[in-house]
Amino acid sequence: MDAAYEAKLRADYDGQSREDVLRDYREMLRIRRFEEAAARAYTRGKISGFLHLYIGQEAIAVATKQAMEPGDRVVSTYRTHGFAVALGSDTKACAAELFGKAAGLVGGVGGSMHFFDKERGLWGGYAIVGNHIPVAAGHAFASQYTGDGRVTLCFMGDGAVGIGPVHEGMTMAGIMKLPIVFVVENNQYSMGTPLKRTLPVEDITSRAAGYGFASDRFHVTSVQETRRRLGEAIERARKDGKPTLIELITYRFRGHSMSDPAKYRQKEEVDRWRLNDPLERALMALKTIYQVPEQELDAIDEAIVAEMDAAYEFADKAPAPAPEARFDNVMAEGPYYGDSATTRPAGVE
Amino acid sequence: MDAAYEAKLRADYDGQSREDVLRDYREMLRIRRFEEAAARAYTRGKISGFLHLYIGQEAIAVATKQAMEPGDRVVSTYRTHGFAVALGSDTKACAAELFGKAAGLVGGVGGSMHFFDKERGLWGGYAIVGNHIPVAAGHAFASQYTGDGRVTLCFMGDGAVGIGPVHEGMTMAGIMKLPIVFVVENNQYSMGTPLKRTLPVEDITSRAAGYGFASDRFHVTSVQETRRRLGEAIERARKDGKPTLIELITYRFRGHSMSDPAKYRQKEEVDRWRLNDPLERALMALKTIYQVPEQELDAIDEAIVAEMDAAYEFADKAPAPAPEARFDNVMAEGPYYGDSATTRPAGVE
Amino acid sequence: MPILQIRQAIRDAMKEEMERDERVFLMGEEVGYYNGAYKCSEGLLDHFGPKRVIDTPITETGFAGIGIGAAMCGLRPIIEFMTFNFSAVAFDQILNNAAKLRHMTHGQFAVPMVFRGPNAAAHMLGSTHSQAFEHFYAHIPGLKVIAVATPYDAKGLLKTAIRDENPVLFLESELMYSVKGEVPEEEYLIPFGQADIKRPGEQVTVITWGQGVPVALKAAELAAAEDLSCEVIDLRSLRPMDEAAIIASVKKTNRAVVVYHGWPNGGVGCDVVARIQELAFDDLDAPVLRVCYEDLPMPYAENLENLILPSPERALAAIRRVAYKR
Amino acid sequence: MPILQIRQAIRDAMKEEMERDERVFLMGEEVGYYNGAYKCSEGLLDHFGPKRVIDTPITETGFAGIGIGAAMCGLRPIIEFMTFNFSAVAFDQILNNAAKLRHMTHGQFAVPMVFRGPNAAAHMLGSTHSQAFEHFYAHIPGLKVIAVATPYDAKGLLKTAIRDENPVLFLESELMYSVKGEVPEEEYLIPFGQADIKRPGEQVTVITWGQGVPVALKAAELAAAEDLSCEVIDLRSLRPMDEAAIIASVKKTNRAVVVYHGWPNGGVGCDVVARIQELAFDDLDAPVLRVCYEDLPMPYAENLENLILPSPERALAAIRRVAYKR
Ligand SMILES: Cc1ncc(C[n+]2csc(CCOP(=O)(O)OP(=O)(O)O)c2C)c(N)n1
Ligand SMILES: Cc1ncc(C[n+]2csc(CCOP(=O)(O)OP(=O)(O)O)c2C)c(N)n1
Ligand SMILES: [Mg+2]
Ligand SMILES: [Mg+2]
Repeated sequence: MDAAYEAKLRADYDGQSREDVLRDYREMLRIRRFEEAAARAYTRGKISGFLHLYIGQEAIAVATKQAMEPGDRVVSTYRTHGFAVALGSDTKACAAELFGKAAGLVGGVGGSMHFFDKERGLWGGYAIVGNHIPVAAGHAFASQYTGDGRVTLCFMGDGAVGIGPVHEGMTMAGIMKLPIVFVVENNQYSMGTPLKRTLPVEDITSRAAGYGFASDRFHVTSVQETRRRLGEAIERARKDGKPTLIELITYRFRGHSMSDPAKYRQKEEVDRWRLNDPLERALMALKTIYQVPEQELDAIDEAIVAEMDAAYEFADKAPAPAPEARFDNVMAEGPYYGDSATTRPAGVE
Repeated sequence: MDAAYEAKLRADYDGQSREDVLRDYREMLRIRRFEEAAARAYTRGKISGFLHLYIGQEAIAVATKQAMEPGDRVVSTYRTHGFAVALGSDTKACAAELFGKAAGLVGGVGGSMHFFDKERGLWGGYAIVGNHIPVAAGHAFASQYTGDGRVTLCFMGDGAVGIGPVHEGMTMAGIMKLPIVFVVENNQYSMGTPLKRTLPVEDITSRAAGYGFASDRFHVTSVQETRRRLGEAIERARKDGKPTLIELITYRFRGHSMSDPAKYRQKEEVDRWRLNDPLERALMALKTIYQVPEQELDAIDEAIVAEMDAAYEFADKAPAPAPEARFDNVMAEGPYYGDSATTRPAGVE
Repeated sequence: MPILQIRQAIRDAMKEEMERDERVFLMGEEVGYYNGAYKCSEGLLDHFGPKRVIDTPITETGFAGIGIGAAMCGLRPIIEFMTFNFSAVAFDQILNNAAKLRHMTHGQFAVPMVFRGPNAAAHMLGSTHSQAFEHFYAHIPGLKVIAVATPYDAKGLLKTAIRDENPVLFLESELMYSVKGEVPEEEYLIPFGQADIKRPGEQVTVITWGQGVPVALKAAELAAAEDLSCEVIDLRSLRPMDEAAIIASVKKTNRAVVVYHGWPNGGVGCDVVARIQELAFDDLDAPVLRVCYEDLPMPYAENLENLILPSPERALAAIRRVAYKR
Repeated sequence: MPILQIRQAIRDAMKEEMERDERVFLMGEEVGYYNGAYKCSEGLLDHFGPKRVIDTPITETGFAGIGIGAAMCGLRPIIEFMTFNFSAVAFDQILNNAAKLRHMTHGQFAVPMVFRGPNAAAHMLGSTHSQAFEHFYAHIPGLKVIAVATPYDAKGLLKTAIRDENPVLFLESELMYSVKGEVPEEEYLIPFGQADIKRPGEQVTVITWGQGVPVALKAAELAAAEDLSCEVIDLRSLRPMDEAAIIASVKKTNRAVVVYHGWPNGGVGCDVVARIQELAFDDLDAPVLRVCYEDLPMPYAENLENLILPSPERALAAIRRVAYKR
C-alpha cells in the first residue's frame, strides 16, 4: 500500500468506529456476494433475460439506506438488486425473482430489471431508460400534496441524462419545488459507450442551474462520505422543498449486462478503478486501520456467502408461478382473462 | 416622447442609414399588415382552425432574413407567418394557405400551423411543441455530413423549453457539434401561462452550459441589433461548428391564437410593452431621427396594405383543392388511395 | 332535468368527485387560470385552489408521469391532455408505466387515474392535430378506454373513471363540447363495459362511439327514410368492450356497419369486425363494413377534410350495401 | 449458395447499400464501437468510419428526429432502435414527423429513411421489453411496415427499404437473428407489398409474419401429420399489404387463421380479419381466427411467457377449429 493511498484511506475513515466500518463493509459485501451468485446462476442458465450487476457501486445503495428515513422512497433502474439488498429485501425473494419463481419479489413477473419492494422503500425497478424520472417526481408531488414529509430519491445512470423524460421530470420538480433528490450514478459507461461520446459536457451537474436545483458531485470512495452528502440533499428536499442533482462518480466492474464481455475497455483502466473500489477500501481500512483479524473478516464473508447460497438454493427449488398467475394484477378487479371471448385462453369462460 | 426613450432610440439607430431603417420598417410592417389581414379574415370566417399571429415579434423574422445566407434554413413553429413573409414567400400563397386553397404555400393541406417554403429557406412550420428541434438538428447534421456550409436556425417559444424533444435535440447538437443556432422567442407567455409558472429559472440560457453551447440573451428592440447578434451565432455555427442558444425577449400583442381573448394580462402590461415594440420604435426613429415625412410613410403603408389586400383577395377567389388532391404526397409513388380495397374511396380502383 | 353541454357535464363530474374525495386533483396545460383550453375546468381553480387544479408547463411526458407517480402513492389524478394528439409525446408513459405498473409490481402498486381530453379530428386543424388515439390505446392490456358522445354519458362515465382503480383513457371531442343534453341533478354513475343503444332498430346494426355517434344517428335517420331500420349501438367503453350487446344486436339484424373516427387499418374498427365475424359467423348475412377516415393524413382544406371524414352519406351507403339495397 | 444468419444478411444489406450510395448512414445506440447490441452492424464502423456509422446517446426522440431531418436534406438514414420497445419514447417523431412530412409540406420534402431493430417478445425480458410494434405503426398512413423471418427476405427487403423514398419501419427479431438460410451472392431486391407463400397447401390459409412465421410453419407441419394441408403465407410487408395473395389463398381454402406476435385487440391481426371477411365473405366456411399473445402484459417467468406466446399447438387448435376438425 503506497503512502498516498494510505493517507487518503485514513482521512476517509477518520472518526469512524470499528463497528460502523464493519457494518458498512458487511452491507456492501452482501450486495457483492448476491451479485456474484447471480452471475454464476446466469452462467448456469438458471437466470434468463437481461442481468445487470451492481458490482462496484454497492457503497451507493448502502449509503442511501443509511441516509434515508423510513417512508422515504428509492426509485431506480434495471440495475437495482443492490438497492433491494441494501434496503433489506429478503435475499431469497430477490434470488427467486431472478429465477422467475412465484416466491420472487414481484412474483416472478418482473425479473432482474423490474424489482419492486414497496414495504422497504424500493419503488422500482424501471427498465425503459429515463421513464421513471417523471414517475419519481410524481411520488414527490404526492408527498407535497399530502404533506407526508417523505423524500423521494431518484437514481439514474449517466447514460440517461440525455433523454427527454429526465428533462421533463426535472423541469416539473424544479417548478413545483418537489421534495426529491436526483442522483446520477456515473459509472463511466452507458453500455459500451464511454461518457465522452454520450455527453456534451463532462460535469453532469452543470445541468442543475437550468432547473433551479442545488447540486453536488464527488467520487464515491466510502459509504460514510456518500451517506453524509446524500443526507444533506435529503434534508434540503425535506426541509426546504429544494431538489438537488447529485453526480456520483463510480464504476461498474462487470460488463453492462451478462451478455456484454466489456471488450471496449482496457484492463489497466479497470485495475485503476479497483483501487478506488469502496468495498476494497473498506476491507483495507478494516485490516490496516482497525486491525480486524483475518479470521473475523473471513467469518463475516462466510456468513454472507451462506446467506446467498441459501437464497439461491431457495430460488432454485422454489416453484414456478401457477399458470393462472398470469391473469393476476393486470386489472384491479381481479383475475383478468382478456377483453374478448374471441381470444380468451382455452378453458376460461 | 420622453428624454430617456429618445436617448435610447438614438443609440439604437446610431450609424444606420435612412434607407436601411426604411427597409427594416417596411419589412416589419409587411408582416404586421399580413397578420392584421389574417385576423380580419378569421373574424369573417374565411380562415379556420388555429391562427397564431406574430404581431410584436416581427423584428426577429426580419433580422433573421438579413443575418442568414442563401441556403441557410429556418425551422420554426405554428407561429410562422412572419418568417414566411420575411423570407420572401409569396404573400398570395401565404394567404391562400390560410384559406385552405390549392394555390396555398403547401396546397392548402397545412393551414396556418404548417407553413413550409423550402425554396426560400422556410423549413417549417411545426405544430407539436418541440418536435422540430431534433428535426432541425437533423438538418444541421446533414450539413455537417455533406459539408454544404449551411447553418440551421431553429426557433421555438419560451413554452417549449421544458419538453423532452428539445432537450434531446440540443443534447445531440451539443455532442455532435452541429452547425445550428437555437433561438427561443420568449414572448412572455405560453398560451395563457406566464413564464414564471412554466420555467424553474428566469434565464433560459442558463441551460446552455449543460449542452456545451454558447449563449446570448437580449431584448429585441430593433432589427439591426438582433441581426448583428444572430449573425454572431450563425458565424459561430458555420465556422466553428459550435451551437448557440439565444433567448430573445419579446412580446406578442395578440392572444395566443385567435380564440384567446388574453384576459390573463392587464392593459398596463401590454401598454408597457408597446413602448418597446420594434415596429413602433422604427416608426418613431424614422419620424424623429430621420425626419421622414408623414406622406412618405403613409405611402409605404398604403403600398403594403395594397399588397396584402391583393393577397387576401387572391386567396378568397382562389379555388379549393381538387378532391383528388387529398391522395397526393402521402406516398412517394404517386397518388395514394389507401392500403385496402375494403376502405378505398368510392370510385377509386 | 337540467340541460347541460358536454363540457359542463365534464366539469361537474370533476367538481363532484373532487368534492367527494380530496385525493382527486386535476393537472394539465391551462386547466387552471385559463379554465381549460376548451373550458372543461371552468371555475375549478377558483373553487379548489392551485393545490388541486394545477397548471403545468408543456411537458406531457412529465405531467403524465407525475400523475402516474402520484397515483402509485394513493392519489387519484385527472390528467388533461389539451388534445390527445399531444399524448403522442407521452406514449411511453401510458404504454409502459400506466398500463403495466400494477402488473410489473405484482400488485404492490395501483395506478388509479384518468387521462382525459379531446380526441380525433376537430375542424380544419391539419394532420398533426386530427388523430384518433383509441386505435393505439385500446390495443394495450392494462388500460381502460372510454369515449363519450352525450352530456349524460360524459358525466356518468367520467365519475366512474375517476373512481376506477385502473388507468382510464377518457376520450372527448372538441367538436362536441357544446352538444347539449339532459343530465340528472342527483348523482349517478355509468358502469364501464356497457354499450348503449342510442337508437333501436331491426335491420342493420350500426356500431359506433365518440364522434362517430352523431354520424351514425344521422345515417340511421337517412336510412329510416328509405325504410331501412338501423340499431345504433354506442359502445362508450372500448376497453372493456360490450361484446354481448354487439352480438345480441347482430344476431337480430344479421348485418353490421362500424362507424367511427380514425384510420381504417387496424384499430378498434377492425377489432369490432374481428369479434363479430367470429362470434356471430353463422348469423351474418353480409360482411361487416367500416366507415371511418380514408387512409390518409388529414388535410387542412375544408373540402378535403370533409371527404376524408366519415359522413352520414358514406355510412348510409355502407348500410345499404350490407342490406343489399343499392 | 452461401448460408447466412439473419443478422449477417442485415449487415450485408446495409454494407452493400452504404457502398452503393454515400448518402446512406447508420445511426443508433451501440451500432458502432460495440458493433450493435445484436451484432447486426458488425464491422461496419471499421469499414465505413465514424462519419457513417454513428453511435448516439440514449435519445430515441433525438436521433429519430435527426434521421428525419437528415432525410429531408436528401440523406438516407438507417436508424437502429436497439429494440422497437424503445421506439415508444420516439412515437411522436414517427407518427407526426416521419409519416406526415411529405404530406404536410405538399411534397416539398421527402423522408426516405429506415427505422430498424428487433421487435416483439424475445425470451424472458418482461413486459416493457416484449412488445410488438407493427400493431401501432401499421395503423398510420404515410409509413411502410416490413417484418422479416428469413435471411433471404431480410437482405432483399432491407435493400428495398433503404432505397425506398418513404419512411420504412423494418421489424426484425432478436430471437431469430441466428436463423440461417441461403442468400444469393448476386444482388437482388424484393419488392414491398408481396407476400411469400412459405408453404403451399390446400385446406387452411395461415397468414403470418415476423416471429409468427416459424410458429405457423411448425403448426402446418403438425396439421399435415393429421392430414390437414395448410398454406402458410408470410406477409413480409404489413403496409402495404398483399391483399390479393391473401384473398387468392382464402378463395382456395375457404378458411383462414392469422398467427402473429402481438396483443389481440386491434392491430394487424384484426386488420387481416377485417379484409378477408369483407373481400371473401362468400368464400369463407368458418370465421377467421387469430392466434397471438393473450391479452396480458408479458411476465418474466418462462412458464407464464410460454403460455402467453402464440405456440404451434395453439395455432394447430385454431387450424383444426376452422377446418371443423376437433
Ligand atoms: C429508452 C431506452 N433506450 C435504450 C435502452 C437500452 N439500454 C438499457 S441500459 C442502457 C445503457 C444505460 O446506461 P447508463 O444510463 O449509464 O446506466 P448503467 O447501465 O451504466 O447503470 C441502454 C442503452 C433502454 N432500456 N431504454
Ligand atoms: C406537445 C404539445 N403540447 C401542447 C400543445 C398545445 N400548444 C400549442 S402552442 C402552446 C403554447 C406554446 O407557447 P410558447 O412555446 O411560448 O410559444 P408561443 O405560442 O408563445 O409562440 C401550446 C400549449 C402542442 N401544440 N404540442
Ligand atoms: Mg452508466
Ligand atoms: Mg411564448
